[in-house]
Amino acid sequence: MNQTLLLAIPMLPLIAALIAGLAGKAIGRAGAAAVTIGAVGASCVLSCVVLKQMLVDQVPNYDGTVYTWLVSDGVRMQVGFLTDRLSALMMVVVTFVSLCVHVYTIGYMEDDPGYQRFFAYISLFTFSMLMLVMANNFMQLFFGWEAVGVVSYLLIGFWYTRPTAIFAGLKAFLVNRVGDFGFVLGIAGVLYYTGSMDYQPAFAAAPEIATKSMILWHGHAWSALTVICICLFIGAMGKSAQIPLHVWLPDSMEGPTPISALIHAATMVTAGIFMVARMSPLFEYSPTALSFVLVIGATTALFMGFLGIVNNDIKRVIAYSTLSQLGYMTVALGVSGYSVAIFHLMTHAFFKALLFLAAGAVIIAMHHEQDMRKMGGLRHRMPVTYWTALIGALALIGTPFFSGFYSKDALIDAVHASHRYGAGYAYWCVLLGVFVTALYTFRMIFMTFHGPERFDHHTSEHFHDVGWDMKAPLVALAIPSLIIGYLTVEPILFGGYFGSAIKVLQEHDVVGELKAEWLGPMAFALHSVLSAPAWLAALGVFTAWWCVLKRPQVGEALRERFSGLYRVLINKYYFDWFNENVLVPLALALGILLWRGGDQTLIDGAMVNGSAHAVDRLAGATRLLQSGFLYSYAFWMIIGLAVSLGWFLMHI
Amino acid sequence: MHQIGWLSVVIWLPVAGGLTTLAFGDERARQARWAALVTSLLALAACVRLYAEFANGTAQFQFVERVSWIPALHSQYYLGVDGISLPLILLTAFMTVPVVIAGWSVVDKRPAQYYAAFLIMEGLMIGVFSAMDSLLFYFFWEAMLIPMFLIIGVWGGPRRVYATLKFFLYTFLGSVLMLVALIYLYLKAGDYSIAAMQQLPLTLAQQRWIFLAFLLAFAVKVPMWPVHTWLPDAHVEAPTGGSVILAAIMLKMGGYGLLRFSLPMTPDASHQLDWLIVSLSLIAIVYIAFVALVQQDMKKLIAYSSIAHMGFVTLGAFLVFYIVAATGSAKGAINGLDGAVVQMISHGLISGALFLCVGVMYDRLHTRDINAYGGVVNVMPKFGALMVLFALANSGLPGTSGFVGEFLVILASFKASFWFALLAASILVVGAGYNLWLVKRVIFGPVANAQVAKMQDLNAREFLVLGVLAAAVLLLGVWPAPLLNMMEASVQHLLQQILTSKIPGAA
Amino acid sequence: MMPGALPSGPLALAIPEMWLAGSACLILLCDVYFGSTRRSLTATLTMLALTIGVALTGQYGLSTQRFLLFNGLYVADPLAGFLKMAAFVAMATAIFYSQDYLEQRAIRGGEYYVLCLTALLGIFVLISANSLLTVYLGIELLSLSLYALVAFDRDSGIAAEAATKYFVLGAISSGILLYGMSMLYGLTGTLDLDRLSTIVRSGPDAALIIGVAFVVAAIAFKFGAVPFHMWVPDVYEGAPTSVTLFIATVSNLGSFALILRLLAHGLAGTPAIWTQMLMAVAVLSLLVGNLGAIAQTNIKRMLAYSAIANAGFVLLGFASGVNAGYQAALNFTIAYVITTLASFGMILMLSRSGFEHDQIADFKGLASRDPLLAAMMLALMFSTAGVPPFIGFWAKLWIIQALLGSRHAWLATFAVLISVVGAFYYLRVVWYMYFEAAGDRPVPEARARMRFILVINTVAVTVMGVLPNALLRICERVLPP
Amino acid sequence: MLPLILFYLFATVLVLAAVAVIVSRNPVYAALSLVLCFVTSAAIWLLIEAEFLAIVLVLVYVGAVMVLFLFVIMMLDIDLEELRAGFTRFAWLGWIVAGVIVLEIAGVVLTGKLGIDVTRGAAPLPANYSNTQELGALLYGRYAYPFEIAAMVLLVAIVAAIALTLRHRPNLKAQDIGRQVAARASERVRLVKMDSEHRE
Amino acid sequence: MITLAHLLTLSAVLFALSVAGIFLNRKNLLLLLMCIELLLLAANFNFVAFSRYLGQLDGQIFVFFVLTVAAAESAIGLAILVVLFRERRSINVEELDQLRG
Repeated sequence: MNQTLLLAIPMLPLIAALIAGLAGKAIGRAGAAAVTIGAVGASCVLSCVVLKQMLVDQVPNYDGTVYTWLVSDGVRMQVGFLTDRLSALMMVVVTFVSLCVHVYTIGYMEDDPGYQRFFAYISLFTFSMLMLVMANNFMQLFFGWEAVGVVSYLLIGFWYTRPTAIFAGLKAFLVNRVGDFGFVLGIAGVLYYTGSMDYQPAFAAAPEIATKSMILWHGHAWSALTVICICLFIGAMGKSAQIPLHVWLPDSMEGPTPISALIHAATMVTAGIFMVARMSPLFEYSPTALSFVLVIGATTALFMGFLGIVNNDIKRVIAYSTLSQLGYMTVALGVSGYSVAIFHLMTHAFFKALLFLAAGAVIIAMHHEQDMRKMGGLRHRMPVTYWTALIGALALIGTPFFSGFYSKDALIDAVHASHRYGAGYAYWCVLLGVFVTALYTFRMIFMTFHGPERFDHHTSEHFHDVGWDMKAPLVALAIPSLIIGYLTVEPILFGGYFGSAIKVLQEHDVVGELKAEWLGPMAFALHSVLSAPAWLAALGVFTAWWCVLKRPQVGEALRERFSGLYRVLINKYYFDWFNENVLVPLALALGILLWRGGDQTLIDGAMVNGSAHAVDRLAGATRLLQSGFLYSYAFWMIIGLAVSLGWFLMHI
Repeated sequence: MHQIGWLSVVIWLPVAGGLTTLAFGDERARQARWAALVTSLLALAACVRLYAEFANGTAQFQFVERVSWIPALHSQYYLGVDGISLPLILLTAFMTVPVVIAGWSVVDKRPAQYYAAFLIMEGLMIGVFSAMDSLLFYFFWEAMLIPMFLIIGVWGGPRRVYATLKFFLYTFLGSVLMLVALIYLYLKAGDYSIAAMQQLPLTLAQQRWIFLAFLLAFAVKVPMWPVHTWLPDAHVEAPTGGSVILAAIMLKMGGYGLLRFSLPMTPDASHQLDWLIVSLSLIAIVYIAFVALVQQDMKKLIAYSSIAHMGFVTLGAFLVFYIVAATGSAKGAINGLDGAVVQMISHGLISGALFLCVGVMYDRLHTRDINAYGGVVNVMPKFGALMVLFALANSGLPGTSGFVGEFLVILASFKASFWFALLAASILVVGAGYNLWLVKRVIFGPVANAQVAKMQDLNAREFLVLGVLAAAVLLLGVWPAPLLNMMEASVQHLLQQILTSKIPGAA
Repeated sequence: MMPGALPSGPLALAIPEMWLAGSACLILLCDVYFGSTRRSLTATLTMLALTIGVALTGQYGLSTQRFLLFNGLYVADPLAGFLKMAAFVAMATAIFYSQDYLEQRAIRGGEYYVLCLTALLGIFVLISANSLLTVYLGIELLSLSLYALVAFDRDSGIAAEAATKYFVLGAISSGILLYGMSMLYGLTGTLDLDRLSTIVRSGPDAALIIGVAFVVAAIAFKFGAVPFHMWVPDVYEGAPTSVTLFIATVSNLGSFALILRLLAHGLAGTPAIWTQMLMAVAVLSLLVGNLGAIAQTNIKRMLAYSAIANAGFVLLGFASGVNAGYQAALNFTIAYVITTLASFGMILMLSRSGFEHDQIADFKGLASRDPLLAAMMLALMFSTAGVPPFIGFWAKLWIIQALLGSRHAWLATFAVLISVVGAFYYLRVVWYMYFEAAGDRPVPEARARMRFILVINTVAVTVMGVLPNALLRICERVLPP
Repeated sequence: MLPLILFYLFATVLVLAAVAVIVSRNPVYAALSLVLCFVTSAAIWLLIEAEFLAIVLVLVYVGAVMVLFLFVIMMLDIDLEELRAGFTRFAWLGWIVAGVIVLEIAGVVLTGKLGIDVTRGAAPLPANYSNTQELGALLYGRYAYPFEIAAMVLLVAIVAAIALTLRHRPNLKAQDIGRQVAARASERVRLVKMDSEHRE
Repeated sequence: MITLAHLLTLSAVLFALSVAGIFLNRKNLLLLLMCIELLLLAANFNFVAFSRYLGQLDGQIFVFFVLTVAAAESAIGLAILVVLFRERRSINVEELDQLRG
């Protein structure tokens, strides 16, 4: 494969970002948009070319170095690309969603003074994400990993005069850093046990590492690989917002909506999923780590879904949905269903981006109103948005034939098939999750687009549907949301699409078990009528309809009936409360203690200034000795003489 | 052999330039400024020439100059650089230029003396890094205190006298014991050359004492916990240029000393006492990071962050024995050593840049209190962007130089112990915490008050200075290989020295 | 004067003393006849005499071998030649610095210069002493001249007080010295230092211990070492600054000669006793000197305590009991003399009639009033503190090296640590000059000639700090092992 | 035996006189006690046949130094009452230290640890021995150099004493030798031209 | 027979008395000077005694010079005393405390 071609894919957005960022004023608003969209578009096309080469031309995987970053102690750290089917798929998804978001941004950010800056950021993000996806080594992976984190930080705090936005940005970065903290330890472990930072040697050494153990505490030996994998997964927990590191994602909705679509739904948050899939050769040898992944994922999937039910902010509902769906993907990873996870990742990227963009369109149309209680009946005013959003919603809840259906049902089946420790718990979680997903999704759809218009007169007067620059991406995303599952489920899951990119041990191969029963996408969809998830989803939609449209007072009644539960949910299980009222104050108190107590009082006060004061006091005493009186002077002389004389005479 | 002693040129050219500047006098400040700028640029050019002619891949000292100096003490004017010292020399010459430019229109109190102090200090600092005779090293090492003492004391803030006295006495206390150790070594070796001292066999007890004497000197300079309290005070009171030089270069001398003196001269004692260094380093990283978190004074915050980051230097340098103990081979130790050196360079650039940023704000608002700021980016977008970049670099963001050293050290520390790596990596979280919280409070948010609203964005001079530093930070972050290549052979050699016992009869 | 007219052979080695004694008498006579109107001529004559003295010493006084003159009472060796040369130069510089000061205070008596010359003669006698008797007479000649000089400003109450204290304590110390000498004499039956050094061997003899202890006490007094230091601060402060300058500098060369002749040479056979005593005294001196100086506000007094601390360093060199230590002590003494000459020269330079400029606070803002003088004072202070690139650094370095070489690591460590404490008060002067505002303190007077000499003096401090080899070599050469 | 008795006698007087010197509150009494000290010392020196020094002691000390002391005492018109207050509060310490020194020195002398044979008597001197002559020969021969220095010491004493005590009072009429020597003939007589008086 | 021990003891007693006198006396400066004379006398006693008992005259020569110097010393000491008295109108040791610390 042509290295220049590969190099061009991430470099084009980077160059565009630099142009838009540094020369934004010179090229103007339109210029910035044109440059970045052109670059990302080109990237997207090139990515498709790469994918085509892999699929059609059967070009072998590319694993090459662009340049050597550094060599230390024989460890060669380099920047290079690994292009296999996994990364090619991710590249297409990333660039495609990014392109849509770019186009959408033209309209969405129309009035914003930071227009060029925004384009620069999202192009930079595309570059970072591509670097992450295309990496062939851990160092570069970490680079991309952190880079997307930074751009996300910058974008969440894009409206830097809003205190909530910059707070959310800071929070996102810090929580991600907690994940990175684990991630970097994992990387260090990989280097320690494999002696290389590159994927291939590291993966090749996995079976060997699995036999090693490390002692973390006296007498407690751990499998080295488990430690490494858990560390790496902590990184994924940060990026992919798994409990308890999920707290940043809902807050990140403070950023502009295109960001929510691009970063916090479609791409960056799935980096963790991608990473674990990429590391499948490692994780496969550590069932313990996978169980950990599974339990974390399942918990996230179900419990984050609950939060979506009680929220009224349209973007936050989608954000919780994203959390929940990320949990699904993680569950898939946990049962070694990496391909399912990636498949769901892909479908989710499309429909979730779609939902976000639709929500964004609604928000713009409503003049930056995000509260669903003040919406309603918009389906008439914004038909395109409504229909595309509906497609997205249906895809999300797993309606047969929609893309989400294939990925989610395959996922649930895979969990069902798994015998991994924790799989039972996970199965119930994901199953119940289907109902919850349908419930909050359609609650949102109904509250926004159906029912009476609840917004005030002023909004109504000035209401205006969004332009085609924003609608086009909706449509562009709606199409894959609708059909991509149907088209790709077979090759991706059962056609050996990933080939060597993903490694699954024979005994863990749940997808392989599903394959035995696989009859084709049509049959799969038709069979689903007999399965629990479809019914649960239908029940969810029905419940939503009942509570929102049919009997709006039911919601109120339930809220009062289960007020305790409601309070827990509305407070997001008190995670934020804990962080803000316990963790942060604790850290600050510790800082104050160490500063005032340790540095200022003990070290400076007692030791440094203390010794200075002691010297000072001694100096004063010396002055007193010099009394000015002759007889005392003589006295000291004689005493000195007598003492020294006595001393020596005693020693003869 | 070179016809011209280029090392002498880079040492004495700034000194001579400093004296020239001094001769211009404060009345002719304009000429003095230009003289200073030209001198610093010439020195930088000379250093670049050194870099261009430096041959990678050998641990031999290069550009060696060896002239009789004090035959009575068997001490020579003996200069040379290897892959460890050359980067530091480059850093010194590089950082002096922004310092000179940064003071251009800001320093109006005795400007000629100001520039003279910095130029003379530049020469002396380069002297420290290029001396191969330990007496010459000490000569430069101590002489440098004088200009720094004046810089903080004359051009500093309200508590400058306290700060500069504390700085001087603290560092003086540390270094006199080093002198005792050096003389002791000389009496054993019969020669003050560093190479002779490195080859000198010593018993463990002797090494231990020497190590401790060295340690105090270098620990104070680095500074390591708990002898660090002079640094925040000195930084807070020093003028911007002083802070920059202090953070960017003077602290590095401690790290350099550990690599050049402690480890190769007393390897067995280093082995025996590495627990001490490693624990102090880890304490510095964790403890100081938390302290930095609660600072209200921007300079103090950056000063504390410097201490925490320098903890990586000492940690990286002393991991080797733990690695050998844990894995049975020294494989990976070089990561730590490399990381230590890279961290020194990178911290020099980043902390220097951050202090310049604080200086830029201070010049406008005359306060360093975080609470007095807010929403600076609204009125100073260029500045805000650069400041955010440096803050991110300071929190070790990949792609910036701040990442490289920390990453290498963390990699190495994992080999030594999982817990070391865990504690070291905690800087990722806490470091990001204090850096970005600072950014949040100062740069972002709505315009906090009327004074902030009146702030002017960077002028061309300031932009140039910060821009060049930003470029350096990014360049080193994106492509550190040249630096590592330069160091490679020397670090290998250093590792050999560290691993060779000097106890007579033990080897 | 034709060289041929002078006595050749070994007796010519004593020409410096002869010239000095003769010129002292001559100047005394001239002064009487000049009358009060042309008294300043006396100063010029004195300078001339000293300059000729330098030349004569260079011509005749230097020898590469050791010669005994005057029936063995007088020794002429390389050290003697060097010290005399140094003493001449130091004396000339000191008088040069003092001229204006004396002029302004109307201390015009020619006797002042005569007493300076006789004191110098006393130092010379000490330098060339080879008998207990000549040592004693040298000390007395020096001391008596100094007592008078200290009291010379008859209108100053504190000068009289200082002189009284100096006199009484000095007399006690010479009584102690005599008592000790009598014991040594009684034990050995000789006054000759050469013979003493061959007879005296360490033994359990109480006479030896008493003798050595008393002699060391008297030497310590001369050095101003603790606990025999009490006179130092009071005399430094009370005496006219020009006299303080003399005591602090030239007189130190005499002290060095004293300890070298008496202990290092005469009692070389029994070092165990006096090195231990010197150690104790030196440690105490370092402690008290450095601590005492911190609390001072008067710079003369501060420098007095600094002198005590520096005496501790010199005594440490001797306490090492090895030749390298003596060399280091010589080097230290010379370095100290050069630096201190300029320090006091600076005080003299800055003082005006009616204004002593002896408070440390008087230095406030000097850097803005007169950058050159401030820069020089800075160099001097850092030199005394022992910071490179100044001469004081090498002085301390060599002492420490000698201590380590004689296995006194703890002493060396103590010495360097206490000098950190000491650095504080030198820094305080710099701090006042550079960090404090000048207030309404005036710009110093121009005084081009004095300024010129001060610059040369300070440049010497710096150049010898950057290139210290020459002085070190000289010290090695004049004190061969 | 007789010399020993005399020695004890003189020694007792000497010590008592010395005590009197330090305890007496009147300086005149102290000075006279000191004279007594010197005289008894001279007597003891005579006993051990050091007659020249004995005589010099009396001549120089009693004759010159002590007279000088008394002269100064008289001249200074000291308020004796003021000086009479007595010893310090730490007198006991002074006595203890004095006692310690005596013990230290006399102790080792008497216990024979001095390193010198202290129990023997002096060797008898030949009949024609002249202490003065022998000393003279030494003084002007072997010790000529110290003798010269001693001369300088005395010169210093003269110069210093004069320089310190001689006061030029403003209205004092005295010779100025310098001016006298420097005067020229032309300056000796000043012709003053006066206008004649005009009578009214 | 008068032995050396007699003389040395006597000199030691004299020495101690003079020392005691020096720092017991906190009033009269003149008395201090006298005590110093006593101190010199003690040393002279030693010299004379040793000289006699060693049978050689160097010690006595020394004493001769000491006497000379002591005379000169007294002259200067008293001159200083006179100067002091003129300035302070007092020779009280206790009032000599302007220089201290």
